[in-house]
Amino acid sequence: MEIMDFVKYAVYILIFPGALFTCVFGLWLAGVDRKVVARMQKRKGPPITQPAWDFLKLCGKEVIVPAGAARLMYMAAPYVGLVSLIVTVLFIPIGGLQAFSAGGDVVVVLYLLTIPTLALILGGSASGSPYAGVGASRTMVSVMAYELPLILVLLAVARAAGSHVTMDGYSILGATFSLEMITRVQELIGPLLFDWRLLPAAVAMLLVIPCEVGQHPFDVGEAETEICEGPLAEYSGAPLAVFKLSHAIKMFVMTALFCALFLGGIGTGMLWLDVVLALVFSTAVTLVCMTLLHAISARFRVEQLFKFFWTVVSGLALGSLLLVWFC
Amino acid sequence: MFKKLIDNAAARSPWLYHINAGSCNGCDIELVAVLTPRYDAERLGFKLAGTPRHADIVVVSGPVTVQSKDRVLRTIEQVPEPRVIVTLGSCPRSCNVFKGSYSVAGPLDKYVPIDVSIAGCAPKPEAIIDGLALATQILKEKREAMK
Amino acid sequence: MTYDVYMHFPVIAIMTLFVGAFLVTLVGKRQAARNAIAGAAVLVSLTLLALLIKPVMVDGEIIMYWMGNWEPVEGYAIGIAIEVDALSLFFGLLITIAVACSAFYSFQYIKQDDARGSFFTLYLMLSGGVLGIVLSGDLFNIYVMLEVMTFAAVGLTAFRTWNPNAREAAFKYLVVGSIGSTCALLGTALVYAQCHTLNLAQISAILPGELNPTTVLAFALLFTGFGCKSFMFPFHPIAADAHGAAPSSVSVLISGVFTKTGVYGIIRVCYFLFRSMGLSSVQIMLVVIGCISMFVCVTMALNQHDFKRLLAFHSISQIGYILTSLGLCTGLGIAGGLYHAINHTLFKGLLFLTAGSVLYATGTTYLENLGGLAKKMPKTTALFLIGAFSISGIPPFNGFYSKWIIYQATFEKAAETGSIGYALVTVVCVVTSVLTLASFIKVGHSVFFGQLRPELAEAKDPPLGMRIPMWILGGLCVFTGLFPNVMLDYIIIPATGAVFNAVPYIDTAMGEGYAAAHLASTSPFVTPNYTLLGGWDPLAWLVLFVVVLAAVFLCSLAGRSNRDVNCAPDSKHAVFFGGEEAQYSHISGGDLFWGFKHTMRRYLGFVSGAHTGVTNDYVLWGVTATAVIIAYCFAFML
Amino acid sequence: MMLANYIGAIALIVIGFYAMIAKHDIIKIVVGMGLTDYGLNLMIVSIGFNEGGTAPIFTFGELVSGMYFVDPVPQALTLTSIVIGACVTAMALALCVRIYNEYGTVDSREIRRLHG
Repeated sequence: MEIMDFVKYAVYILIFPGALFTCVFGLWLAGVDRKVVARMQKRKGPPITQPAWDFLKLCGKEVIVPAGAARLMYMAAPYVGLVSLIVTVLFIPIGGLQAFSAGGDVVVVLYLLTIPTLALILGGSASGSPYAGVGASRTMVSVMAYELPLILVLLAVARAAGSHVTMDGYSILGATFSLEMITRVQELIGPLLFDWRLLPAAVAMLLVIPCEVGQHPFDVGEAETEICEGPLAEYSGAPLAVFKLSHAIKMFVMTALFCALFLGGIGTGMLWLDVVLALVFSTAVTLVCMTLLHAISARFRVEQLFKFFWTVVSGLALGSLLLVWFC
Repeated sequence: MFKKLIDNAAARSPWLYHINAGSCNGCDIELVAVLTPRYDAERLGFKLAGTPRHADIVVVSGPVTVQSKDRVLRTIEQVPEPRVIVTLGSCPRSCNVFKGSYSVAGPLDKYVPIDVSIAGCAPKPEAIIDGLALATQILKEKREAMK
Repeated sequence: MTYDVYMHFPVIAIMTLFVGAFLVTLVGKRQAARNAIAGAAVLVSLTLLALLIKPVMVDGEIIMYWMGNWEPVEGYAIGIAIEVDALSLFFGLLITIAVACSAFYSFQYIKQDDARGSFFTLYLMLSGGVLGIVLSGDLFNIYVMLEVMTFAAVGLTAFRTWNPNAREAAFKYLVVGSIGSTCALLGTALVYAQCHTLNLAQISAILPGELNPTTVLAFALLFTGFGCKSFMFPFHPIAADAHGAAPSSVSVLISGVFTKTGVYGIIRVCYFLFRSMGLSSVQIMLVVIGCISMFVCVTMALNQHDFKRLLAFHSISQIGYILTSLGLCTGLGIAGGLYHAINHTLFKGLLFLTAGSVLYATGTTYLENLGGLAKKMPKTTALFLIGAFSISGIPPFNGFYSKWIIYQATFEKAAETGSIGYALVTVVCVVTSVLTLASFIKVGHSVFFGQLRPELAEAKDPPLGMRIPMWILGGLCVFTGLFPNVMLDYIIIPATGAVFNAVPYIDTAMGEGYAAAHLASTSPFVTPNYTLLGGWDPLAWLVLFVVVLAAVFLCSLAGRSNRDVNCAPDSKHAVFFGGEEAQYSHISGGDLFWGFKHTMRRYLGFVSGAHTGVTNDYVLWGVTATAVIIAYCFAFML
Repeated sequence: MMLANYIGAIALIVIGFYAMIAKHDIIKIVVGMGLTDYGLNLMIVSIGFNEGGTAPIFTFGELVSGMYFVDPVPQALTLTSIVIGACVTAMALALCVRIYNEYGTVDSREIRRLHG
């Protein structure tokens, strides 16, 4: 039994939904994104495997560590970011499959998600490049910008789901921070996306996702046309590849989180089918919130972004929280 | 097998870094045209990189003026191996109509070996794509030769 | 009594420190002897308190000691009592740990100062005073110790003769601090007028149940008095000045320890003496003050240009967390607040010590004059990162766990009471946490990362004697983060239980059955409830480590193939500068976060402008706050 | 009778706070702190006062029934408080001297290097 458990967790961590699967699926998602953007611009677009090729190519490139860099931080940052993303995936239920549950895992996920960004900022800052300094500063501003609406969305969902949960060890009296509970509630009452009170929150979340991922039009920190990809300016070779991979995985993590929060509980009863369904939803959300926005909009300036998130998006999320609370 | 995969990848995901070494902007506009929907170089994996650290292919246009010479060379040096240097248009190769000017330090091959040279003033997008496709092959060979 | 031997430990722990203070003066100029005495004193008191963990925390005993064996006569406790329950011991432990680490750090650190002779006298007085407050069972003694502590702290703030700001900071501190002392003393006197006793246990038995105007006034005054000592919102500017000007090892004490006595006092006043936390008005007062402290100070911190001043504002911001959490009056809330209190002592101590190391190595803590120290001081950088991650609540470190509990507690309270206000408190907590992260990124970028300033090329890590205390604090940060269950079981939950249930405390002091005879209800006034605590699945942790290990392995593989990478300062390895020759162009702290600062410029300008630095203004804030709190208490508590 | 004491005490405290808020001379601020202290001491002693009580000292042969003391504890508190107040004043004045040496002024509006 012990060994079986161990094997089970090893599979969770290393293969599904852990390291191997997230990498592959993330890269695939990034490929789909690029392809669809191209199609929307009436281009043929790169093959869907393109991000994977990029990753492999970067692995084969020379690694240049700038003379002024703090070497250890510079080299370790991308790997730390990657690890924390993989750990995050383990806490998010994908079609009812959640590798680990920590009772209050909404907060755990919220905090784990800051680590990759933090790694990006510190890695960039350790490289000693002025572009990276500007990029780190801007990335941090975008973190400050999206964190407020994100927590409001999470609270709204926690409240909405919690009001259907009765006391059973995890949650009491109308609020739950457990993603497992949130998905289980949705099995009973249907996806929260179709709850009219949570619609503004869902829209806010759809806007938060590209900002968290650092995707156009919210990629102020990595603006390649202005500040040479910001924190990544000095990175080359394998560390850069890992950063690009993290970026791709983040797309998957955020969309999976969206699915868990708003589209959970749609299931057939068969686990594998549910998982596949969740992945399909994940892709769909990516297409809506990232690809579409990417193709139709120009980049925000950093202070516009901050204002946008603290007024419009937070307003939506707060409205949702108020609705959930009082209706 | 892994090494082979990476070697193949080198040819399939070339990232460009474009340096304007005193060009008249004609070639630069053609290079941008290559990325537009009509020609869409991205379908071959091409992408414009923001910094030389990310680049595989350095595209230099312009006759390498005295002012830009050091900067061009420094930037080229900062591109990690394997790298391919492509000259865009006639200027970097022959200085074109600017030859003999007091302010021109070119042609580029006085300073660094050039792998692919795309001729024309300015070269047609088809020619540029052809040249870049050649460059990816060279890139792959260089990658295979590493280590 | 079963624990006869233990009975003497607390008083010896306090006395050792005071005796040490005088011995240090006696040995005069001999540096080694001074250090030996100070080190022995702090270690003895640390050991004595650590030995009390078993009886107090595990077995639930309460250690009672009557000075001069003057026990209560006919139900009146006139003698001076030292009473140690789990709450006192909790604070005592975190105090002695911080004091010990900081003392050993000081041995090296103050070598360059000129008035070394009096340093440890004041230092041990301060430690003794602080320890006296938390272990004492007598309200007036608490006041006296408060004064001893304030006095020593003022002396230590002004200690650096070469620091031009030190006297100014000390003066402001003394003046504004005197408001707090005045309030505390007046409150004590009023309590005495009501109860005719100064013994905490007896007061808490007699006082509650009859909230008349005098007791409400006494409550408001005591609350303000201890609030001032914890530097809560309107009293915070002096803290920033004092932390910034004092030597770093003293800042550790002021920030990590001194403020905790204020928190301890607030717990004792609100939960014990007046048992007023059941009133939702008091809960709201604490939570509102906590939230304002938290948010205002973190935004102030983002604006700072001095490493230590920035840390100082963060101290108050973290105190805001603690007060908010304590104000919830739920089991989870208290547990979170206490956990955050111990975590704050650990990581803020660590951060102040790293700031001290930077000052030691470079001679400045001004952010704009630093940069790129990670190459020269890798060990300090690692320690700084541990501290910064802890305070920003990055998962494996301790700040995360306590913040997690606090979020859950606030949101649970919101769900329980159905009031959306508490949900917004959760939001404020999270936003503050993000801003905290941002300001530590600012420090990290402008001090340790980025480009190395040419004139800092000689900087190097501090000597081993300074690094060991830092590693101990860093290790404890990691430990309390990784093994929260150990902390909860042995330290936090006993202390939380002690907060809620005053009956054993009263009965130990006044004799069995005293509480039952005097208290209206002897039941604990809220049953602690830890349901949502959940906790990390240890297995998840194991797994996390496996993944991390795998990643490190990957990292080392990647590193090996590039071991021969040449890092020579040639143009290939120079920083990309748009083709130009690389020059010194560090993005310094003041330039960071433009988007945020620009959007919030009105607010930031207002807050920053309000901290005028004029003593009178700060006194005005303090007096106004006192008046407002008194008015509030009269309006909503009667 | 005690009312006068309380009014006096509160008046002293208020005057002290007024001096600390409104006077820009740092010496006057210290004086304000002192005044607050005295007001406080007066308040505490008054709290312990019993109309017609004698001094809380045992003297031989003078104890008669029906006689009572004033409460001795507040007096002890006051003594301690006076000592502390004196120390604080001394410390504050010492700091004032040093501040004057450094800043060349005792105007609190100019002693604000630490601000913002």
